[in-house]
Amino acid sequence: MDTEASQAHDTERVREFEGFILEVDGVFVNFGGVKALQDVGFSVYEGEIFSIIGPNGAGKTSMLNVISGFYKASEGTIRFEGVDRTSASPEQVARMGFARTFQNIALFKGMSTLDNIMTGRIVKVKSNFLSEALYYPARDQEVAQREFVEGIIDFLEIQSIRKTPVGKLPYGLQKRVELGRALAMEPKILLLDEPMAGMNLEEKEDMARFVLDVNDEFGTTVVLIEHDMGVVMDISDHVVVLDHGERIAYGPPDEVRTNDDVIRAYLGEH
Amino acid sequence: MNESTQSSSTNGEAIISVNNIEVIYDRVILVLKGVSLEVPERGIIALLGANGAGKTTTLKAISNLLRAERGEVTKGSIIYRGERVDALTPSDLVVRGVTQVMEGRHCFEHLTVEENLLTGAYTRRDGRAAIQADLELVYSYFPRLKERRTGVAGYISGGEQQMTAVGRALMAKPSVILLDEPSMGLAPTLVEEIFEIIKRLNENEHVTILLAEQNTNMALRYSQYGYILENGRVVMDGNASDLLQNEDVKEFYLGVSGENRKSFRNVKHYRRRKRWLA
Amino acid sequence: MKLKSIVLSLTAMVMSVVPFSVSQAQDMEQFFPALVYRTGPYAAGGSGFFGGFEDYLALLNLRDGGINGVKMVWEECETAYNSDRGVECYERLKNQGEHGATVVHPLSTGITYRLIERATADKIPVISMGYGRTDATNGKVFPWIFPLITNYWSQNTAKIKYIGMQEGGMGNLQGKKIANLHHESSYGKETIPVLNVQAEKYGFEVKHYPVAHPGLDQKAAWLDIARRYKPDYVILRGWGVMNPTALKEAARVGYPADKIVGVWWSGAEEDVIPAGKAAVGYVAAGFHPSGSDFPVIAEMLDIVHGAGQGNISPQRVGTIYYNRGVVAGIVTTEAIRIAQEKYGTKVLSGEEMRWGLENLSISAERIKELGADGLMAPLTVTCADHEGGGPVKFSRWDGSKWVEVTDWIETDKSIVDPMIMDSSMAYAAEKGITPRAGMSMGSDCG
Amino acid sequence: MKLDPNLDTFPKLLFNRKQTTPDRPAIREKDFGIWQTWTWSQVVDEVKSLACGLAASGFRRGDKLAIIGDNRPRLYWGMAAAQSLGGIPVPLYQDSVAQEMEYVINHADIRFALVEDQEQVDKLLEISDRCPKLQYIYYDDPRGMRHYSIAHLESYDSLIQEGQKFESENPAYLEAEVNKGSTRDISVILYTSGTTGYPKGVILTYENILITVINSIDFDNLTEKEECMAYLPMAWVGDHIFSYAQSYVAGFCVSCPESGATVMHDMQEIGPTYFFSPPRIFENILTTVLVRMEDSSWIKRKMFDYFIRVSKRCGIQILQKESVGLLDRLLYLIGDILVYGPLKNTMGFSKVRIAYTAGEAIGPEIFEFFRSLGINVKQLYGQTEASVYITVQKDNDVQPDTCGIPFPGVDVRISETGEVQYKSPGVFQSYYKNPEATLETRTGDGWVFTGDAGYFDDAGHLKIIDRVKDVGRLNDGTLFAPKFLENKLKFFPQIREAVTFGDGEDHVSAFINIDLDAVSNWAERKNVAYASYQELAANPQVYEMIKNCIEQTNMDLSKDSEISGSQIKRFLILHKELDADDGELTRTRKVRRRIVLERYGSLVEALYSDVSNGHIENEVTFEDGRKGMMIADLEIQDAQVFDHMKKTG
Amino acid sequence: MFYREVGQYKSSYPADQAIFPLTNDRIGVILILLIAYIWPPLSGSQYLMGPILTQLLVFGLAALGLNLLTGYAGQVSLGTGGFMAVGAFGCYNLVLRLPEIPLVIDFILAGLMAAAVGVIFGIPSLRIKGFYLAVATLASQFFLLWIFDHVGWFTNYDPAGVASAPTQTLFGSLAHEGGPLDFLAPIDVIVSGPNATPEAKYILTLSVVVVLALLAKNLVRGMTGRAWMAIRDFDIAAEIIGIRPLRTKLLAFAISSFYCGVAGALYVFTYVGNADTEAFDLIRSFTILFMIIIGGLGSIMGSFLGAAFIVLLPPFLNIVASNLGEGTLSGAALANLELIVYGGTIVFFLAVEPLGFARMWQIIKEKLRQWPFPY
Repeated sequence: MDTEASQAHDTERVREFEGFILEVDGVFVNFGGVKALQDVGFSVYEGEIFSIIGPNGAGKTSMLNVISGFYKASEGTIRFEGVDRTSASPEQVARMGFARTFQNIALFKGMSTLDNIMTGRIVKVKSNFLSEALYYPARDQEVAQREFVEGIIDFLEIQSIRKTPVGKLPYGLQKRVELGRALAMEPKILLLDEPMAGMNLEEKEDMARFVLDVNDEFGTTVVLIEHDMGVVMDISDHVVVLDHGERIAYGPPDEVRTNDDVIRAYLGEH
Repeated sequence: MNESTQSSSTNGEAIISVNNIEVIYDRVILVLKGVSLEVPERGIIALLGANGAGKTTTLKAISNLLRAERGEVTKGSIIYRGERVDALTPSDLVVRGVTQVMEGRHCFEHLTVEENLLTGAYTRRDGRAAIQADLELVYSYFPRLKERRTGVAGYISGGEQQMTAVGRALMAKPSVILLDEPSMGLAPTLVEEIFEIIKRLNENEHVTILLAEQNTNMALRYSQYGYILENGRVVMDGNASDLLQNEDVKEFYLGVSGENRKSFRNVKHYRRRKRWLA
Repeated sequence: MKLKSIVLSLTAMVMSVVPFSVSQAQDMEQFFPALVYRTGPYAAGGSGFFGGFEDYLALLNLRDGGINGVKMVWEECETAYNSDRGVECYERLKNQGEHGATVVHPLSTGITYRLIERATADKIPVISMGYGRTDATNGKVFPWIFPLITNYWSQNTAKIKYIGMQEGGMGNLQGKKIANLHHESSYGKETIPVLNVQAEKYGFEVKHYPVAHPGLDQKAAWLDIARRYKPDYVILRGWGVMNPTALKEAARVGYPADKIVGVWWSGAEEDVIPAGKAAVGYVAAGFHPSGSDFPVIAEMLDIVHGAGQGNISPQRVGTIYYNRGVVAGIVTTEAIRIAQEKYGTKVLSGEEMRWGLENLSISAERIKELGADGLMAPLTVTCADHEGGGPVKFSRWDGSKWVEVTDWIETDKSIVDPMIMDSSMAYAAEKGITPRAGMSMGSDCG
Repeated sequence: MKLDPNLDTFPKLLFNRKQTTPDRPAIREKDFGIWQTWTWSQVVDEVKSLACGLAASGFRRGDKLAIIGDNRPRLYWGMAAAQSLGGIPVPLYQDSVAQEMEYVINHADIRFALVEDQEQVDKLLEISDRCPKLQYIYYDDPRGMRHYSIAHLESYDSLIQEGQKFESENPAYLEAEVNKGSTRDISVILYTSGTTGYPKGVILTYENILITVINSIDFDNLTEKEECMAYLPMAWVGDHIFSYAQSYVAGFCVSCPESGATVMHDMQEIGPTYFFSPPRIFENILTTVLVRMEDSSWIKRKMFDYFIRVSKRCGIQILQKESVGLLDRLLYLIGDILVYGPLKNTMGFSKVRIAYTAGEAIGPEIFEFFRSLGINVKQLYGQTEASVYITVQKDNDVQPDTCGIPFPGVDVRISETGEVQYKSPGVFQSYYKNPEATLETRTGDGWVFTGDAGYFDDAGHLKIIDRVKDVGRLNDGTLFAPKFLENKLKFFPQIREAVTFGDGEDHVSAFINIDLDAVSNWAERKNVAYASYQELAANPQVYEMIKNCIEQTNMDLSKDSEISGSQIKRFLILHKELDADDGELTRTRKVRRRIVLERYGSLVEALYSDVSNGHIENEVTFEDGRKGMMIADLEIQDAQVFDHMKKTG
Repeated sequence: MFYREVGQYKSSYPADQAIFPLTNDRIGVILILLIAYIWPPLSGSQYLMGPILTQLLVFGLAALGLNLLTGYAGQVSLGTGGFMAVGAFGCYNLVLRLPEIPLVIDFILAGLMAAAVGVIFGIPSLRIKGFYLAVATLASQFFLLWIFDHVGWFTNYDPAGVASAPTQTLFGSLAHEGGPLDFLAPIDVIVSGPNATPEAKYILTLSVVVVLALLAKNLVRGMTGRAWMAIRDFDIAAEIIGIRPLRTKLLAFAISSFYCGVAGALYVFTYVGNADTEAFDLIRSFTILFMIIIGGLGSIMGSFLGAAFIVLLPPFLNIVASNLGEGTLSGAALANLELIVYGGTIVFFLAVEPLGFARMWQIIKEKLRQWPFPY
């Protein structure tokens, strides 16, 4: 079905970006002697889709953990919108406008889909427990959050599982709910740790669709770790490749794809 | 959609046969509906399908791990070497030679790689020497693990964890390994490596393997026969080579439409897909 | 059958909740709730006491056809020595019988405390014989509570007197050290003030050692007592398993048993037998002795147990707790007799029973008549004095039985009475209670 | 009947609602987790802006607006907006593939389309080269449409904005256009998916629809308090009448489900009082009920069976307020608490006051099952060409095997050939651009030929046997009414579809489609292993079971002298479900006999020879339009025929 | 079976978010409340109102408090008894020393005292979890009771360390003649002390519990509850979405302790009439923990179901046993039989439904909704 519409996508592939939203500069991370990251640096343009790839153990998740404040960089700086935030705590990072998902799904298993996504609104809520206990003062606030969250539920097409406890959902849907929770935070940067791991083609297509839509419709910058080269090459604007805690390549997908170091360390012969 | 031969056409007798099982979770949620499959001795059999289709549940039904999750097999039977295994505990099954490698690796994070491997030999009663020999055997398949033998499992990479989990299963000297998503979260080179090892294990050690995989392409390349699950039912089965050629499988599971691979950028919001069963 | 009884019980539970219980007794029946405890660490006390109490009531029924034709009936309710369940049992049973419960023996200081206001409101006398709230002796402030025979404080003065006797006179107490090893509960803490007062008066030193429920862990306390404090005497104010434990711990740290003086809740066979040799020589107070030689107890073995209606295994008949139950039975039923003299032969209400108790007087002759000579001391209760002024006796465990080592020792009212007065008046003030007429003890209440 | 000239078109009726019942709910849609509700006054405002938007784009009197999508409030408003401007809405079946749409769009000279989402847009774009007249496409749901930079492809929202602008510039325009509307104007063109050939566009005027609808509201005492679900295709006349026309006239609220998959659940939430459905839905519900009951515990099944027997005995009498014994009444009351009430609750039927089934004959047992539960289901015989109503059953005067009495204002006659013919105020004007077909169907004096064979019974109720052209004779002269037989077979929950043959043959034979839900459930209980539909269909035990069903039918048939000869002698179970995508069924799921004969000719041949096996090889279409080949060998079995009472001579 | 959900559609979020969205449930709750308010006082049975219902309500409230902390926020505590004691002795001292404050206000103040203490003992929860936290809270249990045992001021120097509830009216001096709320005088009944009627005490307890349970429900279905559950289910993920662990955990301790404190105050004032530290010992803390385990973690209703089970089963068994054994079994055997059955019943229910009565109730409800279908 090759119409003008799908060509419209393709012409979009090379996009122009203005400034950097996130600058990682010379970051080192050590765990009791193990060097997880060594002098890694890269910059993410505002509004782009940025992928971090590399073999298992290359330090991709460590990188994400440094960005989201779980790990402290022993050296180097991380600037967000030009401001140094290297030593912020995870909760402060969240309030700055970062949201992330986890490789192994970090949902609140005892809660429903709706409640899980609602928790994402906590950063946006100004209410206190007294008014909540009395309910009526807090009701408008609660309804306003619900309306926002329903928009996300509709966006992610998870209406039918709205009130299902997430523990009972299949893996692919859980991933989607986790994305929903991150979106509920209205982040400026969305960090996704292997959003398509363990998914079949159909689910990967859906997830890719959502990532593109988030990027397009909300202008959210997306930083993702992913192993599926098809996805990475199709949707990223820039890719950084890590191996053994070091950066071995950086650039647009097509450049990275043909880089010899990358092929040797990661892609293998095909 | 060609009508393929009905019976599993692989070498050897069925070592595991699952007959028409139905699984209900929490007493109310029906997950598997009449799933039947046969695993021939020394075969590699792939269980394919979307998330939530029931692959993991099927594996857990065989290894009897369902009860821990409030699930139960309410209908049908599971036969291993001519014996009904429904009433056995998971550890009984390990003793009898059926070991499961769970999805998401599940290593003991605080133990070293070697300690992790040794826990796999827990049920064995054939002496230290034999166990030591098998440890070396595992290291011969996974030289990476030998390098990392003293590393704490929580700090090794995902691929190494996956290898540790498979290695640990091997330590029980199983005749059947139920392998859940071995490729999940692994880099392309590693995926290939793991599947190669699985193949060699199958060929050299005569281990029968039942594999649940999302990575349809890989799974079908390394297995002899495949079952496709949808909504808790087997909707299609056949020789791996046939399935690889099947247009529907190509379209829905391999991402190949006509000649070209579809770009992820051009995915539509709606889907007009054939479902074998509603 | 089981189902039927469950249905019956459910019905009973529902019925007990329905406003008017419709038990129409054909005979005249005087009803007693029995807040028994047969399980838990204090089971020996609960089962022994109510065994004796119920056996005595049964004796009256079997031998005499009750009191002047009024049958004694009772119903047990298991409290497990738990105060909340005690309240529950009390509430469950208080309305049974023609006029409700005649009198309640809570047999637990904790439950007694929880019942003080309830029973007062319900107009049901509470007999806390040898336990409970000491200042309730002041009947003007506590009209419905009867710590009959002797209260804790009285007992404690007797105990100091006994120690004084051992030391060759009260004057010799000067400079002595006494350790008060007590159960950490309202029961255990009750005697701390009176000991402090006496310490000041006689010039001895006292140190209090609390032991947490159930009392199995006393190692630290005994180490401190034996190694550091080195007292001349130890007062053991224990309960249940705390007692044998204390004796064993004492033996372990080498503290002599004969320097340990127990209260009457530490002086039963069940308290010493488990301690074995460690208990030999230990002395405990009592307001009645053990033994089954008393005619009344012999009769109970003969008539009640002979008819297979015993409420306890015959082996335990004559033990301390059993005999305490018998004494409780005697004082209770004697009060009924006295009340019947005033109100006629009928089932008494709580108020009538209280009159009986406030006019209770059991003379030595009457005790003899009852076949209880030596089992209890004479007593006279008044509306102001709910104790009745009973003396205390001390016995020594010889390894197989309790041997009396003293005669009745009178308690020291001069110490106790003002304390009771102060304490009860403070309570009255806090509660806004106006004491019944006559401010001094012993005067008429009107 | 004379219509009030101020209320003689739908736009006039709608705008009047803003005066009469402005704050009552007009339409609801489950969206964002709750039922979004619009009052009549809000609807009027929306329709105004929408109409002005269309006007701004150049939509003029006589223009056609294609409406494509699931039941959505905005699509319904699109119809009203088009009518306001004197245009004609043409609703299309939303699950048609692009090629099917191409014909209608070209045939109806459609210039504007209002569609639901990207899926429909893509279909239209696919055929846009071949549909030169189609100029403007508006879509409701902007999802995925961000990068479609195509001229005249705009969102609904932007259309509304245009409209608001237009409205402020031309405040009197719309009112004038509405007032120009006359009751003789074309209200709507509905394409019927005829069993043969291209679809035909049925032209209905406001007068056609309004008079019929006013009569129907009177007939059933419909009020503005009814609750009704809009879940059937908007292109179908039934939905147009029930969810649009009647709602505007009676003023009741229509609820649109969240999606096709959630209809049953949404229906349970809404609790319609007025419900309309083809027999298929009732069949499906009954099958689901029976299947789910099979999984129940033993004691619940016993209880269910017992009370269903009670309801069979006296339920209908109680519904029709006839006298029933005290014991039965009591048992029915208990049954209502234990079974009927909960059942109606889970089905969403608790509040149903009037329910209709039409479009096809319903199995009498199915029909009576629902009636005996206390649900007032009635049958209706109608056609697009009649604005639906031809005959209808009156409350408390319901026979399971008839279609009731002629509807008020409708004359019905039976021709010499046995064909049912009618004449009514609702009779269509003509088929759009198809005078030959119009002439074939309607006489000059307004009588319409239905093509159905039927007769009136003694009570004056119409009985439909079959299509006139389908009624045939066996070689021995016995009457052969295929649909009659097929409906009998389809009553068995295991049988989803049946096609019978026999005209000009010596005996009757049948194709059977098993019902997957029912049979797979049975298979699981019996431990019958199967991997696919084909395998299940070929299973010998399944054959045995179907054979039993057929023999039971034969036994039934043997009791009736007229049709005793048409017992089914040979049958086979098809390896695939008959599918609308392959043209074997109409979009309303009627069997296209001719196409089935064409596609399965070899199997029919085999049925009438001695072989016990039929080979078939044919092309199938998947849902996304791709084609594939399907090859199968099917077993043919003989069923026992009961020969007592066989027609002599 | 009894559910008729047809026609119950929600057209607004407030309606969808109602505590009981189903009409059937709403009617059920209203009926239960009506019965709870009307029947016991009408029956006049002190046994029903006192040891049965008031006890149930008081411990149900304490269990609810613990459930907020443990079931919702995931912080294990063994300090319930201690926090109840703070409320009990705190309220006692307030009434004793500031008699002009209305009792209801005293309850709130006592709860606030307990909350303050709870916050202090909740501080370790920032660094430790699970068993370790349980041990830390155990320390609070010992420490608090030791204080109340050894500082005579708290019990007004009562020789036995017993605090007994003085006579108090509902609004106290506020409703006295000339007081700011004197129009309330007609309903200003005596609610504590020996002269309070069982009806007054029961109704007051019920009202306090109903109000607090409603507030708790509102809390747990709002952002606070979600933050708690987030911390409980996955603390790292909670942090990453911007939940402040410190604030959230301490708030849970504070609110939980508030509930326990009020329960302690009710225990003294409307249930028993007096209390010593024995009433709030470690066994009490454990008993309340059992209540929420048996009743169901993370369920308001479960707290009360669990309390009902623990509080009512022993007397019920006792009555059963005494009916069963009349003349056949000795009293001791019966008493022990009761214990065996009690323990056995707990084990049975936990084996059948390890997630507690609340979960069992949910399943039953779901079955009733699906009736006659199995799923």
